[in-house]
Amino acid sequence: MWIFLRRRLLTSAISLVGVIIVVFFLARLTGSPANLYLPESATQEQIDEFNRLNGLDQPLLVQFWNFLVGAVRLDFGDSIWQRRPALDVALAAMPPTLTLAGIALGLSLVIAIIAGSIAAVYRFRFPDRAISVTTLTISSIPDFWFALVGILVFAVQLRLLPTSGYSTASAWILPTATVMLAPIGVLTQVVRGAMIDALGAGYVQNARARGFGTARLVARHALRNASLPIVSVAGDRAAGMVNGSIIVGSVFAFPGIGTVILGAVLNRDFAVIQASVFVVGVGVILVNIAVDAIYALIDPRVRVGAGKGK
Amino acid sequence: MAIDSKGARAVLLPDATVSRTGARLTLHRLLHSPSALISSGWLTLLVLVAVILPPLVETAANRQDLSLRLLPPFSLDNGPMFILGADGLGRPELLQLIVGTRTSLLVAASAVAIAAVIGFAIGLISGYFGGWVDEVLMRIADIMHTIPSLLLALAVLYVLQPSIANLIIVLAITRIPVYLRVARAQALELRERVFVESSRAVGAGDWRILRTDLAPMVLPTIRTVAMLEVASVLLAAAGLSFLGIGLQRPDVDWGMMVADGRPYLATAWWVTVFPGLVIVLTALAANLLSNWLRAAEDPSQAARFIRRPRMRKAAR
Amino acid sequence: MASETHDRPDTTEGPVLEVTGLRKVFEGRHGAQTVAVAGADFTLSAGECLAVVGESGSGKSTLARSVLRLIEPTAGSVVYRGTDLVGLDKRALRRTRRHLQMIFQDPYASLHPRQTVYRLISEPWRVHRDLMPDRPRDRVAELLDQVGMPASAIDAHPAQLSGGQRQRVSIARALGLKPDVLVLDEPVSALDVSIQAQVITLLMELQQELGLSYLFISHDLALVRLVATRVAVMYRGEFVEFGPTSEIFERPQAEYTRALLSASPALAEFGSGA
Amino acid sequence: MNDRIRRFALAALAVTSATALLAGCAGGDASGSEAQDRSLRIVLATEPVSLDPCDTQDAANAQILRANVLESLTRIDAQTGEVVPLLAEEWEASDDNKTWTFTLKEGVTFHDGAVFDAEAAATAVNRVLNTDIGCGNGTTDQFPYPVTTTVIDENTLQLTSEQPDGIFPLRMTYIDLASPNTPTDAKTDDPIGTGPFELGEVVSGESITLTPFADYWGEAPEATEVTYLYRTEPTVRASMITTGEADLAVPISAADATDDGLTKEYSDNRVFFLRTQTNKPPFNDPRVREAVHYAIDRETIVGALMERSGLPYDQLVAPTVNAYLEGYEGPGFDPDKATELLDEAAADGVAVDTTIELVTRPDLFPGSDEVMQSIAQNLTDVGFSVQLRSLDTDAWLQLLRKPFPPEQVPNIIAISHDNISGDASFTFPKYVASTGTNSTLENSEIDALIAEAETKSGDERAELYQEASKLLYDEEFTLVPIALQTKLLRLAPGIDYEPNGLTGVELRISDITFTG
Repeated sequence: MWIFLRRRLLTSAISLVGVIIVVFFLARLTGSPANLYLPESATQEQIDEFNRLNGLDQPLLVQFWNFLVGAVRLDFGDSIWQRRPALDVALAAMPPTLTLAGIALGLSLVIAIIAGSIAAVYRFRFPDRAISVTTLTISSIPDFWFALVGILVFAVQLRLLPTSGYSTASAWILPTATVMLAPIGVLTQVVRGAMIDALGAGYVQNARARGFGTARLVARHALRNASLPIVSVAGDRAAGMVNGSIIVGSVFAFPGIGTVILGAVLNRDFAVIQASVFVVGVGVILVNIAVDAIYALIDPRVRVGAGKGK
Repeated sequence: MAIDSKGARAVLLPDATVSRTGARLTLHRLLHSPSALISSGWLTLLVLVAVILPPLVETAANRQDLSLRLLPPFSLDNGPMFILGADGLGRPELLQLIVGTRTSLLVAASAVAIAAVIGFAIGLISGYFGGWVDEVLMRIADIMHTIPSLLLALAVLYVLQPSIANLIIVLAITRIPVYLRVARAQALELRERVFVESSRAVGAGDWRILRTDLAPMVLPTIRTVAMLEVASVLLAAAGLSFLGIGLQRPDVDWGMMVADGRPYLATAWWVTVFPGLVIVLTALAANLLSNWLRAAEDPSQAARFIRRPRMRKAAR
Repeated sequence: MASETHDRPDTTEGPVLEVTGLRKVFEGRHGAQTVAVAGADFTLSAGECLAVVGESGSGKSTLARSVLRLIEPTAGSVVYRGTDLVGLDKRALRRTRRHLQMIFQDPYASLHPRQTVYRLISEPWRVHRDLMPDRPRDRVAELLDQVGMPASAIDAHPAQLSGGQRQRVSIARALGLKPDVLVLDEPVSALDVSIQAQVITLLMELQQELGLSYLFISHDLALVRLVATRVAVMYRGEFVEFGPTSEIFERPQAEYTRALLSASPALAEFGSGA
Repeated sequence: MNDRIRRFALAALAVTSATALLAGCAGGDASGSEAQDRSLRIVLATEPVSLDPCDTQDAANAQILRANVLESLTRIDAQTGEVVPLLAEEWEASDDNKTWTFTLKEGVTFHDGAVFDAEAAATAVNRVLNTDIGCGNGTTDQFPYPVTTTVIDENTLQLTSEQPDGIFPLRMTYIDLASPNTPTDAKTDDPIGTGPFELGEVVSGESITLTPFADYWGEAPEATEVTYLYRTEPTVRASMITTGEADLAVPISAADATDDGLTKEYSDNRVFFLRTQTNKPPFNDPRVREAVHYAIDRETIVGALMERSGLPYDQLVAPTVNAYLEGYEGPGFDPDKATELLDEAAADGVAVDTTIELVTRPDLFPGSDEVMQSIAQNLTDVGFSVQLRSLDTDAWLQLLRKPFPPEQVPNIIAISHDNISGDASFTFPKYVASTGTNSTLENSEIDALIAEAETKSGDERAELYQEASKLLYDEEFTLVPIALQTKLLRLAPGIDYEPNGLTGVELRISDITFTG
């Protein structure tokens, strides 16, 4: 287990280094912060001066080297706009993001497990069809559209919820719902499929023969068996929620990492882009390792390492 | 007991009626699933619309008439092309949708196809060969997965210019890892199968095994995932439009129509609702079809469609 | 019952296959080593059926695969008519290996589920292009007939065939390459008992018709006694006993062989029936 | 059209007096309302990027701190456009307009208790003008010539400009004076000024709160606490008023305007215009540029698409700016004339069919995308071959600024330019003079007029700029004005505020009153 973990951390670290290298050059392909930072009428001299002050006049490889030297010590440089360490900017955005992703994923899972199980039990019959069509329709709604319509309906028309913000509990409802749109369809389908397999398995049928009720059967036996694929898809979705939070951030003014990345990209705040991607990368790695750990917990037969390829 | 080596001659199993070819079988199954039938009908209709109509209506679709700005729908006073109302510049919503259909389908289909082909090929190779090839390819996939698609989109659209082709590139690159993972996981499992060993025993080389043994087994899954991805790509393209880094006029796709109509959400619902509805319906159709394909491919669920007299369990 | 076969005279014309010091060691995760085959030496003559018996896990299947270099042997040589398979590069190996074919234990797993019978049987010719018949479809029909399958099965998928039929297709597929040696890895153990007999009969007929040499891997002593000319008894990767079939069954030397024989109810039944 | 503009200006003035009255009344019973918790929630589009006292000029940073937390020596009277005293009591210029002597207000203290005197003022001015910390205020744009500070006595500060500068007191509105305890070698997140409010809690990404400063030298504002929130989507900002989540939303888009009197217009002297690339064919031919003027149907486009957020317009600067030409009317909409001009130019061998790029950016102003699409259609209709390109702000800026790469496709770039201070020197040298970083024009006559104007003040200065305007409009046609932009804000019931020309950069809490 420890050897596996070490190996896992090592390969993940390689990926992470790769990511920040790619992001370093990708970000610099998008121009320079000088234009945006300086007034419209800035002269070339002012732009040059700005670049000199921020080390952007050096050859790209020198900049890259400086970046690497800093990154090794977890120093990604300062945000050009906020003048504080970029890593702080990125880290400050993580708690809201993680909370939102956690709540949204948890709720999606609960809904998916209930809906997927019902669909599996009544498969090919009306409840199954209704659940499939409903959850897939939900997942087919463009998230920004849902977010804006949600505000108009629930906040402006019905006055049930605040439009935006994140300091009150009710303000979290619309952002959470928005982030939940995409995963709910997939998760329900995965639960349904896994449950159908699990319900067909021999020992579950035995249990059924012994007179276990369907609900008990589903809850006690099938679900446990179906949990592997569910966990793995849920893990994948957790990583994908960062992208969803860009939309949520921009509509609801939700101060998550998505908002930070969007702002940093639009403002060419290279240090923040790099730090944010690093932080997200670490998050994704941790989620993946957690998924493997859950795998091992749920099913000791799964030899970690031989399991899910990453 | 008489042992006759030819004893098996007469006992081909009852469903070995091989007259029904794959395509006909699929069609037959399709006719028995209303949701799949309606979904494929809708998608076919869209494809037909996308292929035939845009050249005919493009000029009219892009003609602005500010006197018809935000014309409400369901009125024939200004001609049938304004049946779905007009957008903020007085362009007929219906014709915009038709032109957008072509772009949206082109973008979604191309991005999905490119991503699927590349992800499929790399995933197969990665999973089959394993070892350092796999390590390297998977690390690259991880990198692609972690880079924010927004940054990638902005970089590509900044260096190149915004165009349909570049939008396709961006979307394709960001979706490759999906197929790569699926293909790799299957290849990893398939390469241990006895039929692969059997192929090796008759002398097949690695590439041949990849091509004839592994690829046909992975392809159905890729196809299923690809249908599912059509929906994701449509939504991703719309998201880019919303963030202002999607397509540019005069090109138009559904996502752009929704994004453009957002100032009028409260005052002129039709500007966003119609394209939004088309996105939802199309994504839903693709999703349902993908589900159905998966079920049709899965032997444990296939019974549903081919009504075998009995099911056999693999003897193991 | 064709019970006389084990007394069939040895038709040796010099060995087809000479295996010397064949050894396979699996490397574990932490440098742990598992010796699957400890060093096998044997020869296989033309038309001979050499059986390797042993419990599951004794290394029989590894031996079979090592002989064909489907897994890379750790040491030793496998000389087929003067060519050592072990030293060959990939291309030469594939060329030589067509003379040595293998029938796998599980016909449900060894046939590609998405290929038709025609495709399955003709596939090897696409690899060895020089063997491609002028009219492949006719040749496939011929092969099917040779293994006792109706020509109508030519477009069937494996899923539409029974286990016995599938194994026949496997055999036809191997025969298509006109091999000298067939390595049969428990060829019937996955089949129903009644079907087992049919397939074994077919194999024996083919051996006689085509003069094939068999390396017959099995745990089924009754079967081995029926088909083999010589028997090697394998235990934990080593040959503990090796000799003509009658000797092994009638005068087993090794303790393990005796235990194996007494533990086989089928054999006791068979013996009493004889 | 001119009528409408005049009406607009008059309305602004009328409202002014009303506001003054209201403010007076409100001030009267301030004691009575003290018991009430008069907190204000203001929703802005973006979070300030910097809270440093020397970055307040950037529109994104301006609305919170200026006039509320930080004050300057002088300020612009929003109604008259005059420069009036704030922390300075009065000032005096030397004969050569180089040395300016300011007499400072007494009895003013900073939030941290530091006393405001000439020494403190000099430190603050120097922090903005003479340090290397990269201040957004005090750029060469605002201070073209180096400035030195001399403390004469406790309440007298002398500032010397290297070159004669007729509008020095106006320039001083750009310098917000921070406490002498503010670090001078680095930016700070803790702006300490002399304003009626102190910076309270700052929750990054969420809100900023201001609390009243008990020792404020002037009259205390009505509001007892101000919370600023940020929402990117204009619809969300407007919705927050409807739902009661905010008391003031600024700005909102025309689509969200209400006609209940709670949506108010204000101008930040912003003009939306197009710049043709005069240095490149086909735009090096004035006829082609003139054709652009005739091609665009300003009345229809602005009327239909910008609604309350704009008026069709013919000049480069707003009526309150000194380069404004009274009574001037532009070429107007005449597509036939445009086609005619193009044909004429084509006959003389000008490549009028060259594909030109119409360059804009999505956030130029709310709804700008649609306006630009309409303009593109207008241009196409008269025979231009136009490709609309909506660029990321960075890419847009690269096309806006010199140096223009020679291989660049000829373009028309959309610009939305504000001139809050009312002096043409914040517009002309940049967009019109041949040395201007954003100018494609080369006209030595205009250059000379601008250069001369810079050294003059008052009417003389205005006349020179107006002359330059005339040349620009009648001969060069380089810049194509489209609309005088107005912005909209929305108030919650019970809140009153009359926006003015400065609202875009300076939202004075003192001007906000509670009517409920």
